[in-house]
Amino acid sequence: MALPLIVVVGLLLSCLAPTLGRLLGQKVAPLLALFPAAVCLWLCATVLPNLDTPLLFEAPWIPSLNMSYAFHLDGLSALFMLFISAIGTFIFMYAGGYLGNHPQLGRLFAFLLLFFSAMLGLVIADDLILLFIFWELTSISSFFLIGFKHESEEARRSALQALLVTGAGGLALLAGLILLGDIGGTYRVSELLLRGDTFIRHPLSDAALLLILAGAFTKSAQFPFHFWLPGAMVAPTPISAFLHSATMVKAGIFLLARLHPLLSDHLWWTPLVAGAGAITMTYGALRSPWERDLKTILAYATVSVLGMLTMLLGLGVDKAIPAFVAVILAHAFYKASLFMVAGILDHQCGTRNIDELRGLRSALPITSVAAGLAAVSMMGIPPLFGFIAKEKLIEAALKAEWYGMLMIAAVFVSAACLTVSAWQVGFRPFRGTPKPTPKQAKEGGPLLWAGPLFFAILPVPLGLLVSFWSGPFFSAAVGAIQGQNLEMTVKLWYGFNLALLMSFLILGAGVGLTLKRDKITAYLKRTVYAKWPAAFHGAAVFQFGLKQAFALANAQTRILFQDALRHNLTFIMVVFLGLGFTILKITNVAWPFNPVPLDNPPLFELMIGLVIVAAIAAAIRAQSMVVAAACLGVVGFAVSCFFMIHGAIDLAITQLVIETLTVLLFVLVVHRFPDFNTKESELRRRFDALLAAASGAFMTLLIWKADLIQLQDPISGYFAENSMTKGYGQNVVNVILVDFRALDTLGEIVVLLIAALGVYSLTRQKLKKAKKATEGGAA
Amino acid sequence: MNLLVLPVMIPLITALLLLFCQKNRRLAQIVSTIGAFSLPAVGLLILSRVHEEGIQVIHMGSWQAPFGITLVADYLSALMLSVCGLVGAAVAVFALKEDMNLSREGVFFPLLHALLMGVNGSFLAGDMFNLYVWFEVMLISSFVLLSLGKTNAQLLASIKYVALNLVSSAIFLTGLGLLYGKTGTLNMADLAVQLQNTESTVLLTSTALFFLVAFSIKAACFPFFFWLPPAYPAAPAPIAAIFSGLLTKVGVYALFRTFTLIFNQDTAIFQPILYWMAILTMVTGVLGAVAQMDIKKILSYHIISQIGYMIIGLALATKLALAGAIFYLVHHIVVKTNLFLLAGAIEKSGGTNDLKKLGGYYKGYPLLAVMFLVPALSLAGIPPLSGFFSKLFLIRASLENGDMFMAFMALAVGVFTLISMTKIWMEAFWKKGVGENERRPAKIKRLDLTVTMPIAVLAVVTVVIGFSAGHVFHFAELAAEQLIAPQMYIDAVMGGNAR
Amino acid sequence: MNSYLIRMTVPWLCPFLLVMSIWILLRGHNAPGGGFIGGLVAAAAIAFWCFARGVEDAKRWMRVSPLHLMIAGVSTALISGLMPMFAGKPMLTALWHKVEVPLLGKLPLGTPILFDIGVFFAVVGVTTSILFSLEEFELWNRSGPS
Amino acid sequence: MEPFWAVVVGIMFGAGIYLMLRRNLSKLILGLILISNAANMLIMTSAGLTRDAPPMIAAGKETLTGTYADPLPQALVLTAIVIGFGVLAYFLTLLQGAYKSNKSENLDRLGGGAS
Amino acid sequence: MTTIIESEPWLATVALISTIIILVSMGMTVVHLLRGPGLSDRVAALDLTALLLLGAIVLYSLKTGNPMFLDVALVLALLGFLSTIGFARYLEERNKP
Repeated sequence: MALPLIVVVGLLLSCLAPTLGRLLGQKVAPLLALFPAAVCLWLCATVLPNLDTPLLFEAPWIPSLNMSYAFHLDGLSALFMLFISAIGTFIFMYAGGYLGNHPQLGRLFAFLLLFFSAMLGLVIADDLILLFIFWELTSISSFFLIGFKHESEEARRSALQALLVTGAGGLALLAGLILLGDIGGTYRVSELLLRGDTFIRHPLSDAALLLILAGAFTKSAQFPFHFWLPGAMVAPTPISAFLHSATMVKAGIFLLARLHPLLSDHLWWTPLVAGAGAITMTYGALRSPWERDLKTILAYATVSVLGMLTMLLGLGVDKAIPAFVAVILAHAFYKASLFMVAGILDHQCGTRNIDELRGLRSALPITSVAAGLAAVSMMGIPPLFGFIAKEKLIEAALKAEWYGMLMIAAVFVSAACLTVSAWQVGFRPFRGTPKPTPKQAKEGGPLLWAGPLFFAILPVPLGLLVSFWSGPFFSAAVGAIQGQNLEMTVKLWYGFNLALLMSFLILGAGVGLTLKRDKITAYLKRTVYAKWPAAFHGAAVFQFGLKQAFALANAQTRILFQDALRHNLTFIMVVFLGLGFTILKITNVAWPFNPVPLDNPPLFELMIGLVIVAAIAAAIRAQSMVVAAACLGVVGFAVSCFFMIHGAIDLAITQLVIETLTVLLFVLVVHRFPDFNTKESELRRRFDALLAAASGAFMTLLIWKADLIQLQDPISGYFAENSMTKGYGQNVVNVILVDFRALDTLGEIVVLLIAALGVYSLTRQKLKKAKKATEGGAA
Repeated sequence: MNLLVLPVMIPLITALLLLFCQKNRRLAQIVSTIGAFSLPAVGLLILSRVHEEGIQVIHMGSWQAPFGITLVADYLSALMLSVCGLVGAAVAVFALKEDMNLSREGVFFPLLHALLMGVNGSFLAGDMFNLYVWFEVMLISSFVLLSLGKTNAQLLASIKYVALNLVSSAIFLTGLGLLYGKTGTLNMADLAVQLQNTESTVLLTSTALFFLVAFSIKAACFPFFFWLPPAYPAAPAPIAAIFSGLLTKVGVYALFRTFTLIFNQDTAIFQPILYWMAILTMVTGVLGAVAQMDIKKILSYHIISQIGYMIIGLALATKLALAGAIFYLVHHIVVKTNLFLLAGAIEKSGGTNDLKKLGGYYKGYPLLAVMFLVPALSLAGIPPLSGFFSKLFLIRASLENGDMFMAFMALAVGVFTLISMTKIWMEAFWKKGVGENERRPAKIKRLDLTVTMPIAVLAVVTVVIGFSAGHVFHFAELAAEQLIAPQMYIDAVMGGNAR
Repeated sequence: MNSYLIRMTVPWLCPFLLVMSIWILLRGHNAPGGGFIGGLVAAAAIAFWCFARGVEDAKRWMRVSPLHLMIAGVSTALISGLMPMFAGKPMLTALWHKVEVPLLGKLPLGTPILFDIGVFFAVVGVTTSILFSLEEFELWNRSGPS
Repeated sequence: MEPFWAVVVGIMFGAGIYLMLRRNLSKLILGLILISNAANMLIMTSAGLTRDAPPMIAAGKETLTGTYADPLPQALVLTAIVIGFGVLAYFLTLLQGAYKSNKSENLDRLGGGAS
Repeated sequence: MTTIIESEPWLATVALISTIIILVSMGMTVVHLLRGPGLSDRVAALDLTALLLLGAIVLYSLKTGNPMFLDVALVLALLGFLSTIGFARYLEERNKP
């Protein structure tokens, strides 16, 4: 019960947040931070000690579609939940300090809480569709959070970009999940994971895998979908720190980890996942250190680590999964801390450009400590937890079977570059002689520095005491990812081995790069960045694609949705007739027709028919409206005669009166219209004539053949029998109208009533307007 | 038994009463509101009756089934009645403050109720010609409603609308004539029986084409949708709202009814037609929407696109697909009406629907922003709102059919829907205010409770549909079951006295 | 119209036509005719008057506003349809009652007759209303500024 | 005689569609009127034509006997004619208004500005 | 049931002659209607068409022996006049300056 409750409470709080924000101002931050704190404490107190028995919850939802409200908390969920709620607690407080009394603070918290609950829901969902719902909720809340400074166009553009990339990926994911559910025959994740064999053999498994990977890669900013992430840095720093480095971007990673037991045996898993991960890792690391904006540096570093995590999941070696768990934890803590530091610098100094930030150690002492510690963890220097993560990573890379040397090289380069990034963010702004900044720098309140400090210090005990706490925790998490029960512990010190050597080599390379960083930057600016092919800027490609889509839409609308009514009509008729003749062709109407005997020389009928045809011809050729109207009158009279001789006397009379009234009204209205004969092109006229002939032929054909089919006696026999006995009327037509089918007649007079009302109101409207105009003109 | 008459008769009586008390505005408003609110109540009553006792039938004038006119309510009809009643009530409230502007002759409310009468009648009709009559009631009311107001654009749009709908009516009538000529009956259930037993479907297929085209014009499917984009944006807000919610849906309903009940033999021919119609409708509609810069125009093109989604249900014709389409129908009526009401609300407070001239609503009018978000995100298919589930069901249905292409198109169209919804959001809400609103965003004109209340209620309904998707889907499934197995319907109507 | 002849004929012709229309209405259940035809003939009579002597004159002659006439007509038809509901029968079920009429003997009178009368008035009201509206508009068109 | 009438009705449909595809508003209406007339005739024709036998029960008889024209299509057509008249009258008014405001009956210029 | 034409043979001859006359007139009237030249000619021709049609209906009624067709003739008589007046009004207005 606790599992859905957490999510629901979070959502409720999210609804309340705007009001609370308005009432309490800045104080809302620590108040709302109690929620993630409570979640974190609950987790530590009750869940972590009993990780070997997963928590379950299930309630019916849509049974016929196998959908249920199922939640499931195992080691993997616990891992994610732990750092989400821990970071959440401090981010909430930090956001209060960062934004102060911003008028939209309440709304920010609404979206933050929405995101937080969705993220928790995502990691504990045990139903594929439920999982997807939370997935999309994180995307949409990210959209609103990136667009927090919504009056700047850049923010709006980045928000849309992030939403579209993750949203499109999300839809692919949805298709993938549905396929997965259909293949596995269940939508319960925990049951599905046991059916890896059926999955691999299923013909649709390739499609499912690709779709799921598309979703995961877009969400986790894997190359080539990474570009939205640096763009998302326009958001206020608490948001970037929480969503775009520590938690949301890991949703894709989580998904891969969650489905790892099911998907990892697939033939394409390793090449796709490890490959994409390695490329992303290297790319991010290569981009990161040379940027000038603190947040951009961190963003590319995040991209790199996300690639690293993906690669670890894809490698398919035993050592990779513990490395994955270690890296994800280490990264969450140091990156959150560094991001918050970047935010403090921005907030207190007014700039994020590292060239303008110098010697801030004395102005911001606490921040500098936090930054330094976090950077050390990021560099992977013992005994911090970052060191353990890096060592595990190297171990896994050393074990990689798949393009082993390439993987090691990638890890080496990335880790070295990340060392530089860590230096640039964690040390550089605080060293040297102070430089004046746009704002006079001074330490902010505890709301600001508590978070970074906490997360900077945390890796120290985590690293030192790793062998004490890691046993059950790592066993549960790694076991959940690998889909088996296992026992393992992590130690700080494994003795001198290859991994340790590598680790130090990397550190050395990092130091070397750090020393030469300015030269490299200058070189890169001159060469690579200047000539960077446009296709490598994902954002540019994305914007280009978007523009093309708009152009396509415009062109389509211009061509298809013509203003002129007759073009529309032509299109409709062409399609209609096309379908009609196709159907006739398919159903093989027998040609030629059976000759029909002409009984009883129908002189009168022939005459009526000829009059109709002649009058129509005259109407088409008529040069003036009155002639056309008169011809119409003749057609009407002739039709009336047609009705009369075929026994429809009521009908004939009605037709006469109505036709006369129609013609009179027609003349009344139309006689003012000028230019009866607008010029038309010959081609157009011929085409229309052809169309008209085709439709006429189609109708003729149908009626002619319809005459030959009579499935049963018409129901009129009943009317003939009962109209006198039960309806007390000799005129069967009238009895049908007022008794058998009186509802039709009622509807019909309602139509008439409305038409008359319409005519009345329309003419009255015009008359009044005109009157007003003349009065206005007079006055 | 007479319960089934009420959805038709209550609007008619209300309309007549309103015409009687034209002079007394206050009284007219009260009568109209009471009339409008009784409709959803009756709808739900019928739904519960259908749930308890099965398909409801009334033989008008006590004339037995194939001979007289029958009104029938199955799950689909009852669902549609309830939702349309709800939407109608919301619009009736929304228009309370505006009816004076719409027509000084006091015909707005009577026409609104006449429209509802036609719509409800179409849902209940168990007789093809009766369906035609209800269509005409609905159409003529919509014609008149569309031209209420003052603008010239409205008149011009009306011409196209009326002309194309008259063509559709003529096609419908022609089809009816051919159908009667062949079967000698008009009752839908009886038609179904006749056509089930016949082997000579050769020409019935071509007759079915007439109905397909006629209803597709009403439903605004590809390529019969030309009347829609000019007509809806030109209409005043409440009218556009009620149109968007109801008119095209009646066409969709009619397609569902006829092609599951009567013309269900020629699947080999009509399934591919419907399939491509669905896809092209979705795609062309959404591309049209992307190209627009006016809220109402965007929404209008979206209607087309979403009709395509509903047709998917019919094209796939599995139980899940039909249920998904019905769910979509319900969701779409609520959401689309709400969005048009919102467009009206924005127009009222900002004076325009042009996105280039709007802005600053997020800052200046957060309440409206929240109320916009719910239906807009729902339309774009963001979970856990109703739109997500409707898309989910349809995509699941197409994937279960092994139809990757359809699923892909549905998803891709979803992305474009998202683009155009966020466009409205970003331009009208996030962007800085334009002109006066830029300096004083908090001074954006506030709206009356009669305007915001219906929007809020419909937004809540959207949320409720989303959160109780299971229950709503259950009903959609029951409705789909009845559509899949028309024998139930036939038995209920014919009552065992099949000829 | 300027023709004196026509202007003077119409007041004689039209009442006759109205009487005829009512006759057509009432016999409609048993012979060609009925509410629609009767109503249309009556409307034609009024159209005569309107064409010959102008809208205003026709309105005066009619005394009742066509709008009221059509609303009353639809209401009558509706009421005749609703009556059986109070007898617990489906709507629009015909209720018949044989009435002794002095000269004609026993005549069946029933709700369908009432329904037909409603149709008659509705048709008369609608047709004349449309005619009058368009005529007035046209008159204004002719006189007023373009 | 149905084939003969089938041809006539076909011609009416064709002519109606041809007229509707012209540029003039007045021709659009002419076309619509023709098409609705054609549809009405089609209903009668397709249901089967019977000459000179109105469905009237002779005085003193209980039921219709012998051959008689099918009364149901007649009732349908009657309804359709009347409905068509109402709608057409409204349409005419609409056109009058549109013409009045725009001074043009060229359909291509009366687009409504969809896009 | 025998129609009056069958019982009275001379009537058949009269009917035949009348039919021919009406047919010929009808043809001439239609030509008049189409060729004009003036509008008033056409309106007169329309009026005449209605009258001829009326005659034809009466003859038809005679031929079939069904008096119900006379109802149609009655209404046609009325309406022919109405439409003539309607057109005439238009002509009148048109001839005004």
